[in-house]
Amino acid sequence: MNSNYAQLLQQDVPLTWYLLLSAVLFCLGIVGFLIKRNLITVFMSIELMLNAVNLSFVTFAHQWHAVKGQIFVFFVMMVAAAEAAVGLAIIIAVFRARATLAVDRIDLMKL
Amino acid sequence: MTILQFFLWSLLKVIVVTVVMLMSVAYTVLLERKLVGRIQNRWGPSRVGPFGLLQPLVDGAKLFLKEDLVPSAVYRPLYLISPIIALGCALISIAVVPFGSPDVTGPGGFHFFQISDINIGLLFILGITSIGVYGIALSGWSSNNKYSLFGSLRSSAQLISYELALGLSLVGVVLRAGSLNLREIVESQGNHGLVSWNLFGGFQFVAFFIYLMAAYAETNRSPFDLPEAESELTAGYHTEYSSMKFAMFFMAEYANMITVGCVATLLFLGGWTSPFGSLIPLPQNILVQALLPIFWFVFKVFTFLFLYVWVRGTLPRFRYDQLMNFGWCYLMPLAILNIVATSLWLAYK
Amino acid sequence: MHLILFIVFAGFCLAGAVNLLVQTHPINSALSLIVVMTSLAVLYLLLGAEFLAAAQVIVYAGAIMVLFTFVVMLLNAGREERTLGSRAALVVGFPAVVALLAVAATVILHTQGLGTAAMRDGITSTQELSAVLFTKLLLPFEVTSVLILIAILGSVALARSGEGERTPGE
Amino acid sequence: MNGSLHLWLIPLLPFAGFLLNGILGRKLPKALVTAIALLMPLGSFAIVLSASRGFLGIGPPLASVPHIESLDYPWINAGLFHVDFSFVLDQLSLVMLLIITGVGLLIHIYSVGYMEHEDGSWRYFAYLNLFLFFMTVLVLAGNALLMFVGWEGVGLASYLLIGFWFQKTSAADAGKKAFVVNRIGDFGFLIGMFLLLANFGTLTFSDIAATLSANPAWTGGVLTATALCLFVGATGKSAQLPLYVWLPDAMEGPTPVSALIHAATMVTAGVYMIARTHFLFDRSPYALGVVAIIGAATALFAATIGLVQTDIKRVLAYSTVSQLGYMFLGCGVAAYSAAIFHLMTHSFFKALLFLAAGSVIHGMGGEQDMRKMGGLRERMPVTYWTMTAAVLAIAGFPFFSAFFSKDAILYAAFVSGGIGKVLWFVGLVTAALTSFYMFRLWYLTFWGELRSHEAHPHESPWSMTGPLAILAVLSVVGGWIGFGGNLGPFGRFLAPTLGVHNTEAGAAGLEWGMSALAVLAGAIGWYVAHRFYSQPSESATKLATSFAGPYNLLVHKYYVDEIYSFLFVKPVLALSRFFLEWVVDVAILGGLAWLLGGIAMLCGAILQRWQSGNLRSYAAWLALGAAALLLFVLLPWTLLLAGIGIHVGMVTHQ
Repeated sequence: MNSNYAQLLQQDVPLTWYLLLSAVLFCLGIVGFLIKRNLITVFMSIELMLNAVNLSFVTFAHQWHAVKGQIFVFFVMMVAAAEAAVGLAIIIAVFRARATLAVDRIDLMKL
Repeated sequence: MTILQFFLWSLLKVIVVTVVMLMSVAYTVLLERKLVGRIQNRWGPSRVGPFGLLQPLVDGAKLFLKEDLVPSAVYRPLYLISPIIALGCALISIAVVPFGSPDVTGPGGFHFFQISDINIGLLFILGITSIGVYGIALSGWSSNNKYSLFGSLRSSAQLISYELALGLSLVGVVLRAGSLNLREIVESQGNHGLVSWNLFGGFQFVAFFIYLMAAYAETNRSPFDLPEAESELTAGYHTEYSSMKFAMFFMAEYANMITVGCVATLLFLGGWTSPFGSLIPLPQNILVQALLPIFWFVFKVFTFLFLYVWVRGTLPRFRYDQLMNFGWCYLMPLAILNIVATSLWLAYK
Repeated sequence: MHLILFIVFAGFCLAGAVNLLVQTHPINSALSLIVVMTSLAVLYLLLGAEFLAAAQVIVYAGAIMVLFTFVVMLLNAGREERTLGSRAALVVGFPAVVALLAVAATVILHTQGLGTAAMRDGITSTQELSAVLFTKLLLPFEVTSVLILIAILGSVALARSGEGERTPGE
Repeated sequence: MNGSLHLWLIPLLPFAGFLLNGILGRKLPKALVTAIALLMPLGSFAIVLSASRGFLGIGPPLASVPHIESLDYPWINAGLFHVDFSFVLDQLSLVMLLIITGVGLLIHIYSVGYMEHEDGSWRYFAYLNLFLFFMTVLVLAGNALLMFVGWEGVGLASYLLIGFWFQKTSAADAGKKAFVVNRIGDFGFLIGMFLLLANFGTLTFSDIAATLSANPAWTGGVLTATALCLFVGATGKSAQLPLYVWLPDAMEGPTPVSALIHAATMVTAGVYMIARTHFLFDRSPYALGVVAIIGAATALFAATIGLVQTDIKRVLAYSTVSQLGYMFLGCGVAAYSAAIFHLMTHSFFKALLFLAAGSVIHGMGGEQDMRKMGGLRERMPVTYWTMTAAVLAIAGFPFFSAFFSKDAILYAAFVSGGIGKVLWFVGLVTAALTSFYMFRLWYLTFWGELRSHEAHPHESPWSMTGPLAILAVLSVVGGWIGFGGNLGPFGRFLAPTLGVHNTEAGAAGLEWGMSALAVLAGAIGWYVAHRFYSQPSESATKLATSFAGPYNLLVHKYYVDEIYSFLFVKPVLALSRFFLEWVVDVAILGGLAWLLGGIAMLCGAILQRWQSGNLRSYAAWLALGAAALLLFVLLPWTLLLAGIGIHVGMVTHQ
């Protein structure tokens, strides 16, 4: 028992699993975008997608031993921060104008 | 050593450190009460035990035994989870702090006096602190009470604002050390004692000042203790909490103070190294070699805490706009200037 | 060891993501998203990207999500109401998602030559990262700073405009 | 001097003035505007003078004559066709440049006084500088295309200046008329250029000349056609029959403009062009004949109209047309030097006449009708004396400038064979008529009593009288440089460029006889004018009533404008109106609008169902698109992988 326990501890993880994980997370993000009814939550699912992509970036960086991939993630984070700031400001503005956050109610194409 | 041994050792270290941490939290409370008492020309707790030394235990017992009531209108899951977040984050960050000399190692280069020695210790602490915000924010929001909400909003805004200044003030030190690893940062301050500390030798006193201010704000201590400004918000974000949950917030606050003190010690005050450096050579006795650094470390941390209490006893509270103004308009630009100056100096060197 | 950690935190990731979907209260969704992000940070650590792990925690969990929770609190967003929604989302969207997942999974599974990740793998130190970032990619880095500045100004302007609308006096 | 004369500065200085005044003029103070406008022509005049030293033997001699300066990179370089910015300075262009910049400078100075009461004088000066720029380019051009640029440019400048008082409908119309009529001529010029290009493969004058001299047997045919096309252009620009009609109307512009553009410089561009391309005309006697006949006919025709005009400026305009006719007559009999000589003297005295007339108009407060003038000689002495000099000069009074130039042309016409005698006689009659209407103008303006009661004539400021004086001196003595056989020094100077014509090397006695006859003709004209107009008398009107038919014909300028409007203008107008209304408006625009509108509405009807504004449906379509894209990129690989489990390209490249 002890031996295969130790062997379990030594076990490595194929990067395929990481990629699959990121793919699944990404699709979950899309699903969230599709089914969530609250503007903020929709925005959150976008962030989820971004994170999924970041994971795949890091995975490939590990695969090729390249720093570039991680730098990509770094930039994605920066952009995501900026995007979140602006997006949330927009959400606040929309809420002030419409007094609702329901995506389906915000369907006139103006503020 | 096998993974199993590693686990066991780490577990041991964690337990010891946590216990010590909690005890020191308790006794920091006592320290504060007595000091403030002295400052206000009264005795402070002196009944329980000699000089009231048992006071913390009694307080703890009281808080445990109190009835734990949950208001009916709160949003329960978050109401329950937020104190855990707060205390958890406060305690976790101690895990990367080296509080003793790394030269004394166990089998396989195993550090006794640091739970885990990771390359990005400083960033780890910052990250954990930033997570700690949730505890406060959620507690205020979930306990469905306007005072709590105000308190939590205030405090989280305050935390976010001052985290910037805090992080920026540390960059100078990181630049000098060329590493984010706390142990290396300490070692980068040389072994000449006082003169080679970042505070003095490294010309980081501006950074230290900024760090001090930011740290007080980070830990919601006076003069920045607006989240729990009794006069306006009763008790701020933990108004609705009682007994053990309240104690958790309470401990979290003091644990944060200690962590901040540790960071200050490590980054500016030369960590565990003795202020006299190699003037006083260490005796060959292994026990002394192990314990003396710990003594210095604890000494420095408690000096820092003493400063905390002193300030609290002395200074009045800021107004909220003053607080924000100070943080954004003075501390942060100053920190950036410090970074620029330091990097120029290093480039020149 | 690596395997165990991966399984645990990948599980956290998926659980958080699913929870994000099923929860109806935005604050719960936000918290579950935080869970996803922090466990992703751990996965980054497993892949040897320690700086990114820290950055993930500080930037995403520590800053962006705090912003989200703030907005939720500010707008006091309650449970989302059951609007009928759009048929297109269901009729078109879900097949699309399934197709997407299927294609991606097929490609990933049939891709040869992907290595493995283990505990003993080297760690990309912050020095290497910054060396590349501040020499080769200095310009993009600076441009990002400008972008962030613009974002700050933009969000402030948006919030201001909202104020102005509400009280035309000022 | 290391070869370079900085020719490029000559056009560029006025252009700089144009830019400065045209862009900033509205803001700048008036004094500064004037300073800029005056300094630029002064600068280019100075450069021309310094350049001329080399030609006149004083100063360092030139490396080569003609002196060519060209930009080092080509302008157009299409296959065999090659054009570059090359400026050529030889004797001919030097003479022209001296006239243009010198007279132009004088007229600029004059304009300062004349336009000081106008607002928007910055516009005026900007246009004037622009004109100088284009005119110098035209003269300096080393190839036909660059010349054409200047050619069009002066047309533009003249259009702008004629319409300077654009708030006056007549002025605006006159500008348009000038522009349109010039288009016809320019069309001819273009065709001529195409023919040149087709036959010589180049537009550079020197190359064409070289080619022609290389094969002397080449005459007639295509050359005639080319020459005639170019001549059409010349008639357009220099107001010859049948395209002269725009010049009299151009008098709507400010008088200095009429002096500079429509008397001294621009209208002589045609003459210059023919002289520049004379090697072509030499090769086709037929074309030369046409030029000569047109010239003579125009001279007589315009002179007869000039007899009865009452507007002082119109009289001068028709006289300009007829003098230009003289020049073309000269070109037509291959006496190019004589033509250029007359061009020079004419630019002196005609500019003087216009400026003097302008000063009269200025003094009369804008009155242009001679019948309302009279008795101005005490009130405006300087104008009177200068005008007198000019009148004597144009009338061919002995040893005044036109005496030499006009006689040179007449003589050349006489001695040239064929119809030369006829042309000479026509010229003689024209000379008589010329002196008649000039003296008529002179008498009506300056003698007798002032016939208008609201006008209070006064002498003009020195800035106007100064140029008058200078020009008067020039037009009195200017002819002497052409005195002697073969036009004396002037002819010798131009000989390298235009060649000596054996006809001009004739017997001196015959030449003196000619001069005597010309003087006699002028005297007759003066006598008749004296009889009619020296003191108020009914004789002129009696004559008019007795010959009512011819008189009306003349008064109405032979009804040429009416005929043109009936033959060309009205049909063109009607056609274009029809085209605009039915073809363009209804068919094209209407149909197009209908078509596009229909398409747009159709697409909208289809697409609007998509644009529901619902975020989630958008997301759905987005996801679908992404999936499709991914499939499109990866499908072949996935199929292969499904079939045979081989490596995926993108990852196994290592």
